[in-house]
Amino acid sequence: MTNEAFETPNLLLALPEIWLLAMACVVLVVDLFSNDRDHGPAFWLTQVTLLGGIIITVSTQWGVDATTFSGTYVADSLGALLKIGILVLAFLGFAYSRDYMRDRGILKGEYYMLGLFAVLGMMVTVSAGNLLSLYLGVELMSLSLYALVAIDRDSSRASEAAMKYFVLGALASGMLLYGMSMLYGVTGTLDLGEITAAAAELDDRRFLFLFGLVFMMVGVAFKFGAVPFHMWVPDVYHGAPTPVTLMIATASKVAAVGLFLRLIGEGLLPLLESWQHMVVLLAVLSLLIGNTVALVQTNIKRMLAYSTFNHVGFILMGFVAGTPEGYAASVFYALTYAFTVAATFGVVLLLARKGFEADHITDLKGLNDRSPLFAFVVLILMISLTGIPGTVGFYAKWMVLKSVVEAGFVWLAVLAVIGAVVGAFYYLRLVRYCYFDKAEGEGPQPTGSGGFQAVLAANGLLVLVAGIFPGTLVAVCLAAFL
Amino acid sequence: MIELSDYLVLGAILFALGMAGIFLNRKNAIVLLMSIELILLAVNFNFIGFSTFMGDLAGQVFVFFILTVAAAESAIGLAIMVTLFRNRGTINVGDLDSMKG
Amino acid sequence: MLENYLPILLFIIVGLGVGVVLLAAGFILGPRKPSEEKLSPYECGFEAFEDSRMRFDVRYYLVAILFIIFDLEIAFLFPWAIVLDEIGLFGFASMGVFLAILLIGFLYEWKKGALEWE
Amino acid sequence: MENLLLIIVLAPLAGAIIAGFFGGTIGRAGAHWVTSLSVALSCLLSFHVLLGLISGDRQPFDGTVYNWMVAGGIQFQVGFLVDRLTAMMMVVVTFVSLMVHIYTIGYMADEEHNWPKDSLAGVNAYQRFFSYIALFTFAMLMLVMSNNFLQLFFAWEAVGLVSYLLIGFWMNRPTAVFANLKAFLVNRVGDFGFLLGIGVVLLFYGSLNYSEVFATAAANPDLTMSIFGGAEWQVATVAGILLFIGAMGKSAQVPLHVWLPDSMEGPTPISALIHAATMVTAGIFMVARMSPIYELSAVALSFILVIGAITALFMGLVGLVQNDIKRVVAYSTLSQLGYMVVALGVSAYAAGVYHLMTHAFFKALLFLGAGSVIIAMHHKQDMREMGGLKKYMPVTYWTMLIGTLALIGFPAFSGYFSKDGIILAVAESQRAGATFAYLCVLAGVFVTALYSFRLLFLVFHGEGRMDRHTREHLHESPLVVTIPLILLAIPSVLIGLVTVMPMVLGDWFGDAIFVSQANDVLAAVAAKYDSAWGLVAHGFVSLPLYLAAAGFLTAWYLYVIRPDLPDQLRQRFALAYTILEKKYWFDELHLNVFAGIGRALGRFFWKVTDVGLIDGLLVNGTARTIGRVAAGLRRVQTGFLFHYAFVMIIGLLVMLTWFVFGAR
Repeated sequence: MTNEAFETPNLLLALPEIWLLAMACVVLVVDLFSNDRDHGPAFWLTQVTLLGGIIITVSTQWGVDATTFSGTYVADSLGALLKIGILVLAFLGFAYSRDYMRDRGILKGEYYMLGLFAVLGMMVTVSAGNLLSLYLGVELMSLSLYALVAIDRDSSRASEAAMKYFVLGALASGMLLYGMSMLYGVTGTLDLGEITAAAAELDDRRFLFLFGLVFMMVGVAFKFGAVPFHMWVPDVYHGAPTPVTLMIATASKVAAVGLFLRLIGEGLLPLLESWQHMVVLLAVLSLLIGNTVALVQTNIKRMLAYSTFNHVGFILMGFVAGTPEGYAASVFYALTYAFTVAATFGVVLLLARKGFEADHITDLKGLNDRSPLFAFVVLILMISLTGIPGTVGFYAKWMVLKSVVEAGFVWLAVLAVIGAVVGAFYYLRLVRYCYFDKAEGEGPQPTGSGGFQAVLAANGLLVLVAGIFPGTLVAVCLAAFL
Repeated sequence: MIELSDYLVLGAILFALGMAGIFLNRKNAIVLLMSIELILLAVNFNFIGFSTFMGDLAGQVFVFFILTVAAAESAIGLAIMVTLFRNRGTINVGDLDSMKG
Repeated sequence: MLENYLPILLFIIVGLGVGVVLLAAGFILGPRKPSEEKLSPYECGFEAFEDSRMRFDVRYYLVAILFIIFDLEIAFLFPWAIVLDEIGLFGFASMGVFLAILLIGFLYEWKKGALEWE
Repeated sequence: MENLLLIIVLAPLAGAIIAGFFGGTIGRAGAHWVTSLSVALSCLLSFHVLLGLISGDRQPFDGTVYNWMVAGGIQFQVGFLVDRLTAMMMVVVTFVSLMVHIYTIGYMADEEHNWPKDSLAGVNAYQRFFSYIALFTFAMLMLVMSNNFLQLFFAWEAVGLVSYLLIGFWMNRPTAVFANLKAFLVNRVGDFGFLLGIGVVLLFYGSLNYSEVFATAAANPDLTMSIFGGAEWQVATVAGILLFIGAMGKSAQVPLHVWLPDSMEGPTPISALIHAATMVTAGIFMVARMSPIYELSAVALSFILVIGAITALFMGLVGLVQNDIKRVVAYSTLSQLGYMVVALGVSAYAAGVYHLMTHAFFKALLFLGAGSVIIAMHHKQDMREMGGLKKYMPVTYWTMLIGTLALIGFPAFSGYFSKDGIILAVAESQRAGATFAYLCVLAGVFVTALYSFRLLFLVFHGEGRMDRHTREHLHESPLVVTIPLILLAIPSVLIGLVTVMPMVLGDWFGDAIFVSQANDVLAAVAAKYDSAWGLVAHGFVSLPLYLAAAGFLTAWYLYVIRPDLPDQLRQRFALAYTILEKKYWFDELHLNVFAGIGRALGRFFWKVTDVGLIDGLLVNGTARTIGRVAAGLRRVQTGFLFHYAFVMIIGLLVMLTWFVFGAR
C-alpha cells in the first residue's frame, strides 16, 4: 500500500452503501428537528431508504464483478443478493415494530437511526474485499445492535441482555481480530484477494495460519450463534425488545453468511481442508444442542433462539463442501430461513400489546378462533421451518443435504435429518396450539395497523409461494456464485 | 534487539490476560471493559509488530481503526453499563442472571 | 520463521489451560454452600461500614465517553495532513465528508442536551 | 389457449381461497356465490374449449406452463395436455361440480343443527364446505389436465386430501372420522403402488412428461426389467400394474374398495361429486390416458380386466342387501366402476371413458335424488323406514326413475349405450379372462336392475313406514335441490343418443387414446352398427335387456307384490345372505387378516423390538435421555456472563488443540 499511486475510487460502485449512509444522516437530522411524537418522518424515510437501497443495489451491483476503494470494496452478485436480503428483512422488521415500540414508549428516532447503521454495517461486511473493511463492517453492525438491544432503557432484562451481548460480542471481535492479525502476519497483506492467492502457497507457515484460522472461526461462529459460541443467543433473544430480536435473528444471520463467505469461504478457499472439519464440528454441535434444548423451552423467543442453532447447523453444512452449489444452498437456506423467522416474530409482535409480550408458547392457543388468517400463517411458517416437503424450508434443507452428501459427509446428513425430525416436534407443537387448543381466557387478539397486518400476511403467504415455486430463488442463488 | 517474537509474546500475554479477566472477574463490570480494551491492545501489538518487521504500513493503518472502534466500543459499553446500573442499582456481574435456561 | 511463533502458541495454550483447569476443578470439585458470611466482604473482622466501591456521578462517564470519541477521530487527521499533496482534491473532499459526519454527531449530542451539565 | 386453461383451473382455486380464508367476512351467501360463480366460469370455458376442439377451431394443447425446478436432469414442470379426452373430463368435472354447488346451497342450508352447540368445528363450516368443494374442483382439473406424471401425482394426492377432509366433514361424528381414516389408509396402499409405478416410468423411460414417455415406450415395447432375483418382466407390465394399483385405490376396485361405502358418512353432495362422478373416475381416466403404455402389455390388461369383472358383479350383489339408501347407491357405483375397468381391460378405453361420462351424470343424479329423500326424511337414511314417497316428492321420484333407467341400461337412455357398448366390446375380446368377464358383466346387468328397482320400490312405492312426525313434514325439496336434479336428468337421458356414435364407435378421441390394431374391439363392434338407433334396435333383441327386465320383475314381485317374501328368502338362503351382508368379509379381511397379521407382527415387534428396543432404549429412552440432556444443557445456561465467556474460551481451546495440534 505504501508505494502505490493514489487512485480516485469509483464511488458509483459503492452507491448502495453511500445512499444508506447519507440517508441515515438525513434520518438523524430530520428526526432531531421534527416534533412528531410517533416519529413518522423517521419511519417513512427509513422505509424509503431501504426500498431505495434495494433498487440501487439491484441496478448497480447485480451481475457486476468489480472492486473499488483500492480493493477494499467488492461489488458483485453475491454481495448484491445478500444485501437485498438484508434490506428486505430490515424493511419487514421496521414494518412490524411500530406499534410494539410505541406501546412501550421506546419508539425513538434512535431506533431507526441505529437500525440503519446496523444495516449499513451488514452491507459493508458482505461487500468487503479487505480485512479492514470487513472488520469495520462487522463492528458497525455489532455496535449498533448492542445499542439497539438496550434501547428500552427502563427494562432491566434488556440492559442485562445488552450487557451480555456486548461483553461476549467484544470478546468474539477480539478473537476475530487476533486471528486476522495472525493471517496478516502469515500472508503479509490485508487484501482478501491477495490473501487467497497467498493462502494457496503456504507450507512452512501453515501451523501459524491454522492458529489464526481457529480464532477467526470462533469470531465468525459467534456471529452465527453456532455452538459452543452460542451462549449469548437465548438470553439476548429473550431480553431484547422483540423487533430487535427480529433484526438479530434475521438480517444479522444473512450478514454472518456474508462474513463467512468473504473471509473463509472464498478468501481461504484454497485451504478448504483446513477449515472444513472445524465447520463440521460447529455444525454437529449446533444440531445437537439446538434440537435438544429447544424441546424444553416455553418462551417462544427462547425456543426460536435454540432452534436457530439447528438452522445454523444446516447453513454451516452448506459451507462444508466448499463448492458453489453448497454455498448457494447455504445462502438460499439463510435467506429463506430469515424470511420465515421474520414472519414468526411478526406474529409474536402482532399478538403483543401494551404491557404484554405474547412470547409464551401458550399465548398462541386457539389463535385459529381469533384469527384464522394468522393461524394459517403460523401453520405455513412452522411447517416450513420443520422442512416438510412442498415448503420452501424443505428445498433449503434438501439443497444443503445434497451438497454435504456430495462432499462425502453422509453421516452428517443423516444426523441433520434426525435433527429436523426432532425439530418437527417443537415446531408443530405451536401449530397444535393454534388449531386444536382453546385459549385460556380471552387469549391475545391480533392488534396492529392494517399495513402491518397486510405486510405480515404477505410475508407469510410469500413463504408458501416460495415453497410452491422455489425455482426462481434457487436460480438466483446459484447465479450469485457462477 | 527486539525480535518479532517478543512483540508476539507480549501480544499473547496481553490477550490471555484480557480473556482471563473476562471470565475470572465476577464483581465489577468495569473490569470487563478494561479486559476488552486489553484484548484489542494485544491485537494492536501483533499488528504493529508484523507491520514493522514486514515493512508494510497496512497493519499500522489497521491499528488506527482498531483504536477508534475500541473507543466507540467502550462508549457503548459504558452506556449500557449506565442503564444497567439505573435499572438494577448494581453492576455486579454475578447479579446478572435473571435470564437463564 | 516458525520458531518465532511456537512460544506464543504454547504460552497461550498453557496459560489459558492452567487457568481453565484450575477454575474448572474448583467449579466441579469444590463444595458450594454460600452463606451471607461468606459472601460479604471481609473487613478486619468488622461488619462492613459502607459499600466497598466509591460511586462517581454518572455525568462524568458521559463526558468521558463523548471526549474519547471525538478525541480519537483527530488521529485520522495527522496522516491525512501528511499525504494531502498526493491525494488531491478527492482526499480533501473525503475528509470534508468525514468531518461533516462527525459534525452531525456533534449536532445530535448538542440537541439532545448531552452537553449541559445540569 | 394457455391463458384460457389457466383461468379454468385457477378460478375454482380463487373461489376456494376466498371462501376458505375470508369465509367469516363474506358470510354464507358470499361463500356460495363466489365458489359457484367461479366454478360456473370454469364450466363455461370448459364447454368452450370442448366445442372448439370438436369443431376443429382449436388444436389439442400440450405445453409447459411453469418450470418448477430442474433436478438431476429431470424437469419438474406444471403443464397442460388438453385434447378431446381431457376436454370431455373437464366438462364432466365442472358441470357436475356446478350442479353440486347449487344443490349444496339447499342441502347445507341448516347444517348448523348438525354441530354440537358451541362446537368450534361448526364455525364457518358452511363456508368451509364450499371452499373444499371448489378446491376439489381445482385439484380434479389439475389431475385431468396434467401433461406429466409428477403433476398427476400431486393432483392425485390433492384430490385424495380434499376427499378425506370432506368425508370427515362432520368431524364430531366418530363414524365419519373412522371412515375418513379408512379411506386414508386404503388409499395409501394404492398410492404406494402408484408412486412406485411413476418411479418405474421415470427410471426406464427417463422422463415424466407424457408425450416423451409414450414415445419412448412405443419405441422400446420389449424393454424388460428384472425383479426378485432374475425374472425378467416387461417394463410396461410392471409400470402398468403398479399404476393400476393406484387406480384401484382411487377408483375403489376389489380389494381396495372398502373405503368407498364407508365414505358415505360424508355429506350427500360429496358422495355425488367425489364418490360417484369425479374422483373415483380418476383411475379410469388415468388408465385411458396411459393407454399407449397399457397397450404394450396384455398381462397388465388382463389383470385389469379380471379385477374389474369381479368388482362389477360382486359389489352389485352386496348392493342387494343394503338398507341404507346411500350405501345402495354406493355399491352400485362400485359395480359401475367395475364395468368401466372391464372396458379398459379389453382395450375399449373409449367405451370405459364413455361410461364414465354417462355414469357421472346419472349417478350424480341418483345421489342427489337420494340426498333429496334424505332431506325430506330429516336425515334418516334407512330404506326400511321409507316407502310411498312418490306422492310427496314427484320431482325427485321422476328424476330418480330416469336415473335408474339410465343405470340399468334401458334402451336409448345414456347408460344403455355406454354399458351395452362395454358388453359388446367384451364379447368381441379375445383377451385372457374375457369370457369370465363377459359372464360377470352379463350377470351384473340383472343384479343392477334388481338393486336399483329395489331401492326405487322400497323408497317411493308401497306403504309409508316412517313415523308420524316425519310423515307430517314430508314435502318436496326446494328449487335449489330439484333444479340440479332436472338439469342432470336431461343428459342422463339424451347424451347417449347424441354422442355414442362418434365417441365410442367413431374416432372421436383421435390421438388422445391409443389402441393397437390387434386389440381394437370397438372397431369390430362399430363394423356391425352404423347408427345409434341401430344400437337401440339391437338392444331389444339381445340378452342384456331381458336380463334387466328380469331384474325389474324380480324386484317388482319381491318388494311390491309380496313384500313379505324377502324375509323368507333371507331365512332360506341364510348363508348367501350373510355372505352378502358381510360384504364377503372384506372389511374383516382387511381388519383381521391383513390388519391381524399386521397386528400379530406388530405385537411381536412391539413386544420385542418396540417395547424392548425402541421404546425402552430409543423412544422413551431417547425422550428421557433428550429430556435429561436438555435439562442438563439448560443448566449450563446459567445466566452468568463469566460462564458464557468460559464456555467460549473452552471452545476456543478445544478447537485450537484439536485442529492446530491435530493437524500436525
